[in-house]
Amino acid sequence: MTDAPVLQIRNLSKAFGPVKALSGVQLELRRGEVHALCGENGAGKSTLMNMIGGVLQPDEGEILIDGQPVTVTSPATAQKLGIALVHQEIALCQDATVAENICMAAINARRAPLMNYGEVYAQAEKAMKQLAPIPVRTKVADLSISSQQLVEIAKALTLDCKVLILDEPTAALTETEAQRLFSIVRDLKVRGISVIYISHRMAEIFSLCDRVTVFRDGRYVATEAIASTSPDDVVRKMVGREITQLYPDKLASDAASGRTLLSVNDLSDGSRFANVDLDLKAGEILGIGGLIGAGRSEIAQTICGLRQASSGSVALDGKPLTIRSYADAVQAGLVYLSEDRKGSGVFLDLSIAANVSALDLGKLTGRFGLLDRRAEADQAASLAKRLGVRMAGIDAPVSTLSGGNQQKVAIAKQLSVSPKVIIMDEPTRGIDVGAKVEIHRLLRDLANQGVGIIVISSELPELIGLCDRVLVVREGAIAGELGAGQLDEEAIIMLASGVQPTPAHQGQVNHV
Amino acid sequence: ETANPFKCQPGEKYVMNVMVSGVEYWFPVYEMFKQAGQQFGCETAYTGTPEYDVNKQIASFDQALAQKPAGILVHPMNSDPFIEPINRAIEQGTAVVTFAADSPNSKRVSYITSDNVAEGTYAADAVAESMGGKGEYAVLENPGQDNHDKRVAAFVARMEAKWPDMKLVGRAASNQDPTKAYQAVLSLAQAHPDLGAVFMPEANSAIGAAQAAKEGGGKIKVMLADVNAKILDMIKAGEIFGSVNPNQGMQGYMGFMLLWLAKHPELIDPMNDAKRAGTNAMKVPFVDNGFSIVTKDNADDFYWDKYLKRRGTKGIEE
Amino acid sequence: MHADIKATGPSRSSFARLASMREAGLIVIILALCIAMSFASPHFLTWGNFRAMLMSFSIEGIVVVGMTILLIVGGIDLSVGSVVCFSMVVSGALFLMGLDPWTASLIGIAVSALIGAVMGFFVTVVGLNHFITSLAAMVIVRGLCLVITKGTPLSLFTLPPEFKAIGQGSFQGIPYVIIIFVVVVAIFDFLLRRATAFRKVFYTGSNEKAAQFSGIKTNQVKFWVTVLCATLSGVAGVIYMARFGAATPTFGAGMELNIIAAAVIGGASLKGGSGTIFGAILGIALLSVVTSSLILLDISVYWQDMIKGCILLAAVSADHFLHAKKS
Amino acid sequence: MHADIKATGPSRSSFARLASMREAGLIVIILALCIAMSFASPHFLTWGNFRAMLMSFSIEGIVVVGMTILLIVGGIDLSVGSVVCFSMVVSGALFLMGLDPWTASLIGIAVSALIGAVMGFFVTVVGLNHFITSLAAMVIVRGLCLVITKGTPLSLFTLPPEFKAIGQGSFQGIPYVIIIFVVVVAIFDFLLRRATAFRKVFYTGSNEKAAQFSGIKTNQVKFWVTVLCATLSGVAGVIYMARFGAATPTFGAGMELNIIAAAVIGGASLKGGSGTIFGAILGIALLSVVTSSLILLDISVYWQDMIKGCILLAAVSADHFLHAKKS
Ligand SMILES: Nc1ncnc2c1ncn2[C@@H]1O[C@H](COP(=O)(O)OP(=O)(O)OP(=O)(O)O)[C@@H](O)[C@H]1O
Ligand SMILES: Nc1ncnc2c1ncn2[C@@H]1O[C@H](COP(=O)(O)OP(=O)(O)OP(=O)(O)O)[C@@H](O)[C@H]1O
Ligand SMILES: [Mg+2]
Ligand SMILES: [Mg+2]
Repeated sequence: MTDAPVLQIRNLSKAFGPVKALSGVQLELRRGEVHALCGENGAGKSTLMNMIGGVLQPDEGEILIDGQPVTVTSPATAQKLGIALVHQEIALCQDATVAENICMAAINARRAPLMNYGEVYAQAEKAMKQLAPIPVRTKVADLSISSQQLVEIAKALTLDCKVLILDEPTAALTETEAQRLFSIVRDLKVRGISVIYISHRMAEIFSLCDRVTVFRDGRYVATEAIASTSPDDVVRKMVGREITQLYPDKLASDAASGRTLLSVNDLSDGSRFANVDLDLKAGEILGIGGLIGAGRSEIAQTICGLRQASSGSVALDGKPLTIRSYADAVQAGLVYLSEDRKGSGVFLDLSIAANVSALDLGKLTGRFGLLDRRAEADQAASLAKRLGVRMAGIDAPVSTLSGGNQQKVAIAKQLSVSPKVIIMDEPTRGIDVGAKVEIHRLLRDLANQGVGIIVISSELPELIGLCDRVLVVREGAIAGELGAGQLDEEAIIMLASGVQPTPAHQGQVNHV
Repeated sequence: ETANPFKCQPGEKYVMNVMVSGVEYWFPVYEMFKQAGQQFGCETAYTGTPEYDVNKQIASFDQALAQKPAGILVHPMNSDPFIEPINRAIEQGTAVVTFAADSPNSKRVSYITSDNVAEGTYAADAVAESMGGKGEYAVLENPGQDNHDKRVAAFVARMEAKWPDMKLVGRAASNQDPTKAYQAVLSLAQAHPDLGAVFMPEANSAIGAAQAAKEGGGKIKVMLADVNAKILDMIKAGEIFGSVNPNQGMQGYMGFMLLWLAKHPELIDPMNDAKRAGTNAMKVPFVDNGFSIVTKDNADDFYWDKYLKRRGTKGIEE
Repeated sequence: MHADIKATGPSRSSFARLASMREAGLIVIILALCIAMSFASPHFLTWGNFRAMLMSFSIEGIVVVGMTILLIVGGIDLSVGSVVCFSMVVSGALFLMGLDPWTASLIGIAVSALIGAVMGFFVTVVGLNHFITSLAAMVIVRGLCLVITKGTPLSLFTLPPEFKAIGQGSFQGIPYVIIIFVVVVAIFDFLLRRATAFRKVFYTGSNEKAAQFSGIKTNQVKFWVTVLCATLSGVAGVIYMARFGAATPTFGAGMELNIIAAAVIGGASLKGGSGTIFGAILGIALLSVVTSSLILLDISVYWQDMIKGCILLAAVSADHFLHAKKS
Repeated sequence: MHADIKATGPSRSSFARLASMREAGLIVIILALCIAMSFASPHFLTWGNFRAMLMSFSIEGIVVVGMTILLIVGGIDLSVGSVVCFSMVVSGALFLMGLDPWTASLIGIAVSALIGAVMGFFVTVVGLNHFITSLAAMVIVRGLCLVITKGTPLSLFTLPPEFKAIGQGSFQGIPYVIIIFVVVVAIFDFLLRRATAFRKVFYTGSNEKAAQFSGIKTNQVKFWVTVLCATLSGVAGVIYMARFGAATPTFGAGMELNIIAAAVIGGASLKGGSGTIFGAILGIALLSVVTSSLILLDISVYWQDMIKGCILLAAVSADHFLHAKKS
């Protein structure tokens, strides 16, 4: 590795109007290394990647490939330079098939006047198979968000590149898929391909990467070899302070006998899942785990009336709940945070303040049905502060926020109301370590005030660290329940995948 | 000056106002309006809106009015909406005469037009006679446009009254669209193989209708009102049976005269109570400017461009 | 960025606020046109001319209000011209049958609302899109006008003067029509920016799914906005009737394009989620000033359309640049 | 679900494929109408009548092809009627100036393409949206037609018969117009499904950003599709000229709504990303069958609009249900 770095960034700056997203940052990527890029939400990671990928143009500074300065004017140029970018935000053509999406760059470059669908399917199949068995002839619109994320990755894998940029690829993935991705990345590395890997999950970074670069507030902080640093050290560099306690204290075991807040009986939707029973006590944080496509989101959405149930019943606070639409659920005090931030979580074109207040406008409505804009602004400002949203102001459209900050806005929206039960689907997807701690503490505070909380998460440490109890869903049915004392990664994975538990675990699992 | 009272004061201006101002029907009207104006030493102007929109026409009328002209010769797209603007014009001393369409409840001085009923009636007679008083016919319509509706109604009424063996087999709305007219005539011809004639009250539809008739073997006689170069060519070629064309030029010339007199009532002193009562002595409620029957023989005289060339003027652009 | 949803801190001066508005560019362009015109024609800067221009778009302006709100929710209504006409025709026919004109007008507005409700039903319950639903409604309602009038204009010469005054009278020299227009615009502009109910219109239009996931009954929102647009068309129809003293079955044909264009010039998007009433009104004012100017300048009719289109394109491009500069 | 995007395995019978197509519902509805009509009128099921119906929409069908592709890319073109007219008028005027009709027509088509290019420029370089750009173009181009013709129809009576044959002649009893129409539709339907270049149209319309990320120059795609739509309008204009032997400056006014409606009925979305040529052609066929049927049944003109609108609404609703059932 004596030759010039494959990719080098020198003194690069970028501003969006008054917002300085990056000032004078640098980065060096060696041949065949996996280089982690860390930083809080809004630190400028994606912005930098977008400039390398030709989506944005830098205001100042240089990008060098193999020692040669280049200007990356468009994504097409980036591809020619051998740069492949998996965007943080899913950008797929919803009306086209998985295969066409995966092979889109090839189709674009194709000289022959007519399509060769056979070839497209075969190639897509090959790329997809490495990651997950998603049928390549389905329309992307019919896939869940996590499957779309996999398609997005597969798309980059078909490119013949020397630099692969992965911007939070695992944010929506479960352990299984993530592991598969890691083995692919290690493969690429062996073949001399360099990878920039962005993630907020320290464990991944430390198991996968060679070096790590940290950004803070749009500035370069440091680059370290993984071998010579520690997660705590990286977090300290990122946040600028020590984070002592990653997860809040759990529910004291004597309080666990609180009244049942939400009880779901024999719920089925007629297609994705069947016969789901579930109880949630006041003050409890219940986790739901499972593999991609297990049907967790569908169960949660059906409970809330966002999907049609075919049979079964839901009772809230002892009273049977008749929900015709989600609005009824909100009225009754049952709210749901979507896993699809862009599709159904936020209003990209509207201001942060308007986003935060969307769930309960009644609270902000004064006389004559008019909106109290001062109250709206105050509410947004205080929640944004609490969650550490990095923004130009609460009037800025959500589209100008970084991915993690958009997620914080979506969460702020849920927290702005005072529900009895909150169901959160992948709540901390894309959120940095510091903010995650804050969100977890908020959730625990709410639970302590008697709110029931359900957290669906693909991140096992989160399930284990945050939840009092975890249900594992497999193929549309609840495969088992793990109590506070039984929570560990292996147990969850085994229930989720259906692999027979080893005798050592047998005693810990209560089959439902 | 006293020698010739028929002279305008400097700055005395007469305006013509129409809707869909870009179409050629109005041009011969203005041509004679302008000529009369020049002979009187007056300024004239052609105004209106290119759109088929009464609201916009009223706006252009109001704007013309804001310049305080001596008189306006107006074709009110709809009659009643013009009552208020016309009355306002009269109040401010601008004379108003309507042409080709009227606003009878307004205080306009006169109305000059060809007789739509007579046009329809004549067209019916001509068609029926040529078919020996026996056969099937259809009409294309433009429902809602008053003068067109009158022509069609008169055509049908005449057939029923005078030609009992002429059978009306279909009515379709072509709304002045040649493609719609084309489709309508093709469909009518399918449903009624013996269809012998089709009448429409305007020229746009006729282009499509004539083409359809031609494709149908040329046994359908196309009769219409109004003309344009294409229609005239087809008449000459025998592809269109004939047309009744209002005498537009006379609408313009007489329209001007009526306006001028309304503005200068002091020139006349008819035997009535106007002088004593102090009302406008110029009152001719209705003038019929007549119409022409355009056939192979006289079609050449109706080409607008030839007419312009013969006269050596620039049409509406002066 | 939407001025309407954006909270403006008390610290900013009202001038800065004005300059930062989405509409600032349009205002500048209209003013520039007016100044140029006042040099070109001595008749331009007269109350008579302004009155004519204002009168020519103020009733349409009421329809523009409804259309803008509908565009914000992500819908569109091609039937507005037909509904305006229908309201005229129904009220007129009822009046001729002996009803007093006020009751007749209320019924006219009510049936317009009903048409909106039927369209809303097809959009929200059946699941058709606004474009095709309102296209069918446009044809059907126009047909109803023809059926009711038998194709001939209803002459409402006998309307009592106090009713006609709505369309023809004036208060202290200012026509009632203009007063009504200003009031309607002011109310809806205010409501759209401030009322909770209208905020939901923005949510629904911006991201329908996210709105549903925020507990908003988006179908209800779309339904009522569709009804509102048709109702305002009905109101416009009644005012037109009072102004013209007639009900013509072909009235308002082709009006929809002009109205949608006004809203789009004013910043509304066909994709939903954005638009302001004030902007849309500036849009229709721009169209009207351009038309009037050409007439006033005595431009040859052959050239009017062409010049009008070019000015429109130039104005929209200029607005686009002025707007892009800021953000 | 779009038949064109969905790959159909070789195992499926062609009947199953037909039934699963997006267009199956429309075909059923059109067939049902035809069957009903053949009972109602003995003249309906004749070659003459079918020929008449085909003739009536086949030239417009060529414009529908262009519009559908433009809708797929997320655009819209309100100027098609004006461009059709412009192509007629330019070719006609050049012919009258002494050019041979073939060269004149080529120039007519070329200037239509040029108008498309200008619109494409405003959309891609200036950054205006298709709606407002094409609206301005509609007005400007109509104005140009007036300027060229001085408001009077050009009579092209002297067009040589071999040129007129394009619009009026036939080969073995099948009119050339229909042959041209079928060929154009077949070519573009095939290309849209199979050609690499046209797939980019779908991608751009479906998610412009995603397409850009894959290296597709979406502005180029949008530009060329805009040009294509205008060019096909130009072709239609020339054929109309050959059929009618005239160039009327008001020709094609209002045509755009009919054309867009056809495409939308056939499954195209105003939001881009979906639509098929075949569907759009079925859409215009449906509109045409309804119109012809009303004339054949000798329905009163006053009722025609209303009935036509109701049938349209019913057909679209039925199609929606048939389609929703499947997915
Ligand atoms: N289009 C834009 N307009 C204005 N500001 C922007 C825009 N895009 C990004 N920003 C700002 O630039 C900063 C950096 O954003 P970026 O997306 O690079 O963050 P990030 O490090 O990727 O964060 P995350 O971990 O949340 O993805 C943020 O403060 C963001 O608000
Ligand atoms: N709109 C849809 N149409 C058809 N199938 C869908 C749709 N949305 C999701 N699916 C499928 O349903 C399955 C379950 O998705 P879901 O999102 O509920 O899974 P999950 O257990 O929540 O997992 P994760 O959220 O991690 O993806 C997936 O296999 C997905 O392909
Ligand atoms: Mg990011
Ligand atoms: Mg999920």
